[in-house]
Amino acid sequence: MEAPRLAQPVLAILFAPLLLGVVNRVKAWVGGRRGPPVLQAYWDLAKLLRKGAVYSRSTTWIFRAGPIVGVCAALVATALLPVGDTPALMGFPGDLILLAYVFGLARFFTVLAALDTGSSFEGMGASREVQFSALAEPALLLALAAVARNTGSTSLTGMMQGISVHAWTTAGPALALVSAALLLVFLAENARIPVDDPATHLELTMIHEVMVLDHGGPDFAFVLYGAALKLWVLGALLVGIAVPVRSGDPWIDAAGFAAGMLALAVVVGAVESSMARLKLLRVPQLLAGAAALSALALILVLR
Amino acid sequence: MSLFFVGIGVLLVGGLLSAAAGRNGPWSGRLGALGAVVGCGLALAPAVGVLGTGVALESRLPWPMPGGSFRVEIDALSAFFLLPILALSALAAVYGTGYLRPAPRPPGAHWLYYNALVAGMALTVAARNGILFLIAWETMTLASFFLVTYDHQKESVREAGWIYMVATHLGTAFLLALFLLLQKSSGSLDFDRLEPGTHAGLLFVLAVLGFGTKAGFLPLHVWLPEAHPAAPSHVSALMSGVMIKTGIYGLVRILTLLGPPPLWWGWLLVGIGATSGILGVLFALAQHDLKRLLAYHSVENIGIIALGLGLGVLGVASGSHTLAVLGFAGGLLHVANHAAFKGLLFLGAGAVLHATGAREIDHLGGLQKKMPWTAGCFLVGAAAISGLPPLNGFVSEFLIYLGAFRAVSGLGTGVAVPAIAVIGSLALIGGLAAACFSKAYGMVFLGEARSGHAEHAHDPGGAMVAPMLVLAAACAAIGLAGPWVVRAIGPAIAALAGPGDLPETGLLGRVSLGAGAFLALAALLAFLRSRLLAGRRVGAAATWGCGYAAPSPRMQYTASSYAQPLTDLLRLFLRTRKHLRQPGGYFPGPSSLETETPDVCRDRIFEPVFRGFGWVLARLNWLQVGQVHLYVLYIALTLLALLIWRLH
Amino acid sequence: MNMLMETVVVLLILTNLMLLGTSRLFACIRLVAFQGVVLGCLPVLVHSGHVGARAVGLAVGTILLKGVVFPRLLFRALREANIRREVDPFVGYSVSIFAGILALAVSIWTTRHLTIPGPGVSTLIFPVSLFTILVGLFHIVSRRTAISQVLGYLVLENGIYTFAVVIVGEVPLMVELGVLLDIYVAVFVMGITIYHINREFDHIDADQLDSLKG
Amino acid sequence: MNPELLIVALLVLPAAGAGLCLLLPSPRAVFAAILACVAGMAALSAAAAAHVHTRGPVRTAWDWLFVDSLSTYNLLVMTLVFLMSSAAARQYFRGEDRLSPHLARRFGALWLGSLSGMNLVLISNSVGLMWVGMEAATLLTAFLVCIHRTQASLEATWKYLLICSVGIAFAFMGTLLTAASAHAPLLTPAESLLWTRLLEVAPRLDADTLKVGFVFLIVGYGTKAGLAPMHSWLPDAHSQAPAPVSAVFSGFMLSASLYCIMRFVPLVEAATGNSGWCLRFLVLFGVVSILVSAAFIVFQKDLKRLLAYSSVEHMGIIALGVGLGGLGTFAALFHTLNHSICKTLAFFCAGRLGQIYGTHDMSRLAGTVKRAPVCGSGLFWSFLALLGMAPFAIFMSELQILKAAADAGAWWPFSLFLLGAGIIFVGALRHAISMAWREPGEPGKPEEAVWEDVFLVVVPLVALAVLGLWMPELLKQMLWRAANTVAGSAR
Repeated sequence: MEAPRLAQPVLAILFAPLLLGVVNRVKAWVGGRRGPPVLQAYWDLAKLLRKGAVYSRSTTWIFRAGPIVGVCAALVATALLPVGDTPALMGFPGDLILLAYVFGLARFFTVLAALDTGSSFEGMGASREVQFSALAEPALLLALAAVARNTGSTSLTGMMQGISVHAWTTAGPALALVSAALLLVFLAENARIPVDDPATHLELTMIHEVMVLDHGGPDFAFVLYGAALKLWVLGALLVGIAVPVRSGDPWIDAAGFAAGMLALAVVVGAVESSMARLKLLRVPQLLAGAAALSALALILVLR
Repeated sequence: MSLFFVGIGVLLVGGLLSAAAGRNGPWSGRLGALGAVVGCGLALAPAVGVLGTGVALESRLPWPMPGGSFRVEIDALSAFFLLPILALSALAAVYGTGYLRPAPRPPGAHWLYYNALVAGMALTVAARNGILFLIAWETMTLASFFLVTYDHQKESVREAGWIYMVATHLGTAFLLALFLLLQKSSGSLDFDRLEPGTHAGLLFVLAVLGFGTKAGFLPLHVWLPEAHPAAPSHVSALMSGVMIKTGIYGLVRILTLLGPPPLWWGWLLVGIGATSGILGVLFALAQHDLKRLLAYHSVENIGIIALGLGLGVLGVASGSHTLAVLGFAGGLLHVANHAAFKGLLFLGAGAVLHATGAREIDHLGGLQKKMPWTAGCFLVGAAAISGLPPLNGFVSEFLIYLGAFRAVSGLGTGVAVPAIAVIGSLALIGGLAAACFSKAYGMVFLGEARSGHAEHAHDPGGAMVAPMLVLAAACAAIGLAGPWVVRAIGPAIAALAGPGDLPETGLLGRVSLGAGAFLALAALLAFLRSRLLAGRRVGAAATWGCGYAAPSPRMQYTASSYAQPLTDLLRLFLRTRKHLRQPGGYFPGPSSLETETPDVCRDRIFEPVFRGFGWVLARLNWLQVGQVHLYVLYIALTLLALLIWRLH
Repeated sequence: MNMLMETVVVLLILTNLMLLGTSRLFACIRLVAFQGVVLGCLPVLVHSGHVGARAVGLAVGTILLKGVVFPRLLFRALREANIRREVDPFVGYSVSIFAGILALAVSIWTTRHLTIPGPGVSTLIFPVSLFTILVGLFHIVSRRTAISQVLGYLVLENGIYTFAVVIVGEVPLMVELGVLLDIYVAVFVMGITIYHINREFDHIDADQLDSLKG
Repeated sequence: MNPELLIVALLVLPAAGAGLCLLLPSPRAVFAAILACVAGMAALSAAAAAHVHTRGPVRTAWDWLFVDSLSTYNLLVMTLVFLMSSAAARQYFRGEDRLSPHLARRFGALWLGSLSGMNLVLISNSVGLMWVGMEAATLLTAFLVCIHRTQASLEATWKYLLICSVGIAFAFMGTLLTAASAHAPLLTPAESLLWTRLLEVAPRLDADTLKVGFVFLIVGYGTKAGLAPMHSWLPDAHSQAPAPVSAVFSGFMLSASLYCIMRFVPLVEAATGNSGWCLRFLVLFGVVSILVSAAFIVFQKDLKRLLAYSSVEHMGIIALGVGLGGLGTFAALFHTLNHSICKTLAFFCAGRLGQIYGTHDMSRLAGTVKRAPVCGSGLFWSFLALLGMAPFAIFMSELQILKAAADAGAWWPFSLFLLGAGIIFVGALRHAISMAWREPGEPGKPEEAVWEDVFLVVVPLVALAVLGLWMPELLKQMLWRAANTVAGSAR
């Protein structure tokens, strides 16, 4: 196995928490605050890993399995994603399905872990989580189907290789729609504004954060790290399609990729600073909108 | 082949002996189950052999019935269907010995019907003559009817039995038309002499209607959510896991007889699959009854199978071998997978019912700690049915997805459009199924007990746990050994998709690799955590109630509230009825909210139709009002009318 | 002889129409008895040339049965039941007569294509026998009392008998006797049943026998 | 035994038995005599059937009596039905202490008398004699309907008597017209009623006359057979007659009437140039009967009336099968057997349940399986068999009739048959389930199972299941020969 294939996993494992830091920094900057250090997420993780743990008496091994599954799923996902032209570590036709479904697995266990506590708040969060993800899933896969139609490939590696400046010039509108849909999915799946507010402190309004209320210590570290990895992976997917830097030189591609990720973080930060959270009842409409964008893209590429 | 017949014989003899043992309950049960297990084992051997060698077994016995001949053949397709049928039957029989104890009455009759059902299914799948097929088919119906009505002292069970019988029998009417049309040109009902003639399309529609009723295609599924909850759980497992698959078998068998399919058959199947899948899981989501929920999931999974078969048909119709192989492989494999995980889930639900006496999800909770084995097995089933890796549900869905993506990326619009529908609906189904099973598993097994029912539950005995363990292991094994499994059922796929290799199915190896990596990482992280926590303080406390001082189990989120956002969102299809008693005034009294989601298809399609028929028929009552004058008048008028009509 | 046969035919038609217009049951029974006697003469008339013992025997039997035995049976039933007339029939008497004429027209129209072969047979025989059958049916359908229905049945039988004697001619005696016996038994049984009905219900109004329905 | 003697014995035995019954002292002896006589009939029929099967038809008594495969087949069915229902009657009246020696004698004489009437129908060659037999059977059975004299049974008797008399009169008219169509010089008057002679000259019969005759025949005998819309007497008579009598009504008397129609079919077909002219009537009446009975079964409240309507349905099915010809006739004859066995069983169970519950109202017949395990289950299974569930033989015969319809391309009858059968299934199954399993209103202790009851319930069911799965070669040959007789292509 050639070394470049390891790029995505290595980058993700190392820099995923950094992305969170950048987002928060941008938010603080836009809001006129100094904000936490860029590396704050790393410090948080280190602190949590050094702690002991307190488990609810209601819980079982499911509660403990949740965070681990979250991290593992995201790690497997990193192995499916390429950087630019460089093939993914484990790429194969149909890998995008595995990508979508390992996240499904992670979500399933996160939700179960939340229900394991018997807390009504966590149940509430779990209920919302499954609702929104059920709607986000078709949007994601239909968007990828549009890309598959456009590039004639069914593996993420092939798709990324097929995306180029040329592709954008010939099928720009479709790819733009796909990118928009993926951005919405990205925001929803990672519990960002306008779907969920990671910074809120009112349990009744939270989605993702409320599900992990009872986790502490290393478990919570895993939860945070898993979330960061997921943010990275879905971000990388979006960037791979939206930023068509395909020079043939892995270094330049990687640089383009890194720039794209940074830009994405900035965009997320900007969105979070400028928008309010949607009412929960409006979120399905947003996700249906994402699915509609994907469908529109499909119509454009099928034509 | 003789082993197969011996197996069938053992099944029937076991059933008869069990019935004859009569009042001696334990022995009767043991004899029946023993017959089932041994019979299934014997009959399984030739099926495995056929799949292994690829050589079909055939036998033809004299049978003096006009148009009939006792032709039985186990080819790859039959063998493939026999495998889950016989395996699950044997396991469910073992489970049944535990489940039926303590029995309200001697179980002899039950085992007779059980074994007859298994024999009927096996013969249905192996029959190669229309009349033989129909007899086996009807025997299956009759036996399962008596199994469903095991608890016939309950009104709801009788109602369920009636609906079940009516539905399947009316379905059989379509099959009669189908077979009699097929034999018209040759006059023989032997499968190899059936010819579609010029109206293959009509025949296909008849097959979809007739077999679809058994399989549970929407909107013909109405009997499923009634019959499955009514039956004893191991019977539900058998019916849901394999009996409805005989409908799928019939459909694919007819497909092989109808010649090259046009594109619209694929469209039709995909359409049926998408509606069954999405609405099936939606209905499931709205249910409060665990077994009813599982029953609706059968509709969903039949939908997924139809999606796969639809893609396969599209592949054959468009000449794309890859698509055909992927579609049919996905569809067929899902048949076996569904047998494994749905069987497992029904057995699990049965264990819960046996231990707590409750099927209402909202009355349960916290069983993970009290029934760890059942809970673990149920979790495997729940994850598998949600199509999550690394379990078997994902493998078959992966093949279907892959086929659909292949079609979207490389084939013409006529195939790509239904393929997009497949992708969209599979994605939606997957998400909703995960929602539904996180609800089912979470509410039943996690948290704290919501009522006294669940307080004193404990794991059932070995006879009930062992089958669940076997099935859970099967779910995991198929999930991890995907490529080998697909290669093993290759001959069956080739029977539908046409001869040739099995392109792209090897990719399942990569899936397995990913799953393996996942498991390794999980083990690593679990180890890491235990190292981290070693020597540190690990405390136990109450769940954090967000500041509320006196939390009680009744404050937990319930299944209804869990599902409410989704059911509200999709109320257009569900028509959930709410009975709300709102708190009011300064000192509000007790208040409550109840919801029920009756079957829309039953309420909006079948009941009006039946009522319409009833109305018309009731109008005919004037024919017989008791007046002898009028009766003679009818005769006179008939005579006159005939005289005038036929003579001029 | 054809002349006599035509006379019989006309008598048949007239008795039928009179029956339809009569309300008094005694009169009805007499009419039917008279019809029976007229029919009894038919076998003799048909075999104009050579009147054999067989024809005579048949004629005598018929006249005895239809002209004497049946009326007596019915009179007795009538006395038992203590009624005299048909009250409020479903179809009024004048309308009944019109219906009868219509039935005659229908019979003639229906049978116009049929030429029944046979020597010296009036072309009217078949239509009139059909007409008689229809009148019998009409009587059963439109009258309320059980007695009237028996009368209707007898008229119907008379219609068939007309056809039998004239058209088919020499059917084996045994069959004919069997037929006569059967009819006799039928009427006898009906009489017994009427008797019992009268005892159980205190009326013989067939219209009110309608508890069995659906 | 000399075959001619055999036939004469067939004619004499039941009549003698009927006479004998009038002389016997006790109900026990009467039933013994009945059973002996019917068993003797069964033996004689079997011997006749064997003779006909190996050596062909037999004629005797100056050609007035005649048996061929069609008649021997029906003879066998008839004796089977009588055998079963005689045994059932013994059980039935044992449970009823109202049967005085006087009544028993009367019952025995009427019972065997109606047997000889139907027997005469089957073995006569003269269509006139056939008619006489039918009429005799009708009149004798009229008394059987009201053997227990109640208002309702008298009402039913009256309707039965009047309607069937009218029908039978029509049949006589039809018989006469048939004879007229063979007027000299074709046949002598003496010959013109003999079926065998008629068949020989059938192509030269006067078609127009014969057509009118057939209309009369089908309306007439159809009334007796219970084909809709002439069926109206049937539910009344069946519901009021004692159950064994209803069993004979449904089990064979209706079929005997259809047998009469079947005898005329080859004549009319040959005379009209094998154009299927008369078969269309049968198809029409068959379909109408199926649909009409469907309407009344769904909303039926009385168990025996329901079974009566079911007979209307099955007569319709048989008529339909005969109307389709070929395989259809074969299947229709097979169906005759199946229906006879099954309906006899159903009426037996219904009668016993009626005695136990004191009513035939289905809303009050609840929990029969618990209260009377043998008869309750027997009734339920016989319902399933009647509704055409595999593996019972009715499924097979209906399937074959459908096959005949499909082969003939008769899609309207095909679809309407399926529709009617579907409606009946939906309606009747609901009644059956509710009767079998609903919680009984007043709990009574379960009836003890008597071995005779078990025997009478299990044997027919097993026979039906076996016939549904395996048709003996002998039966198949007999059926085909009989079917060919109806088709007019027999030797």
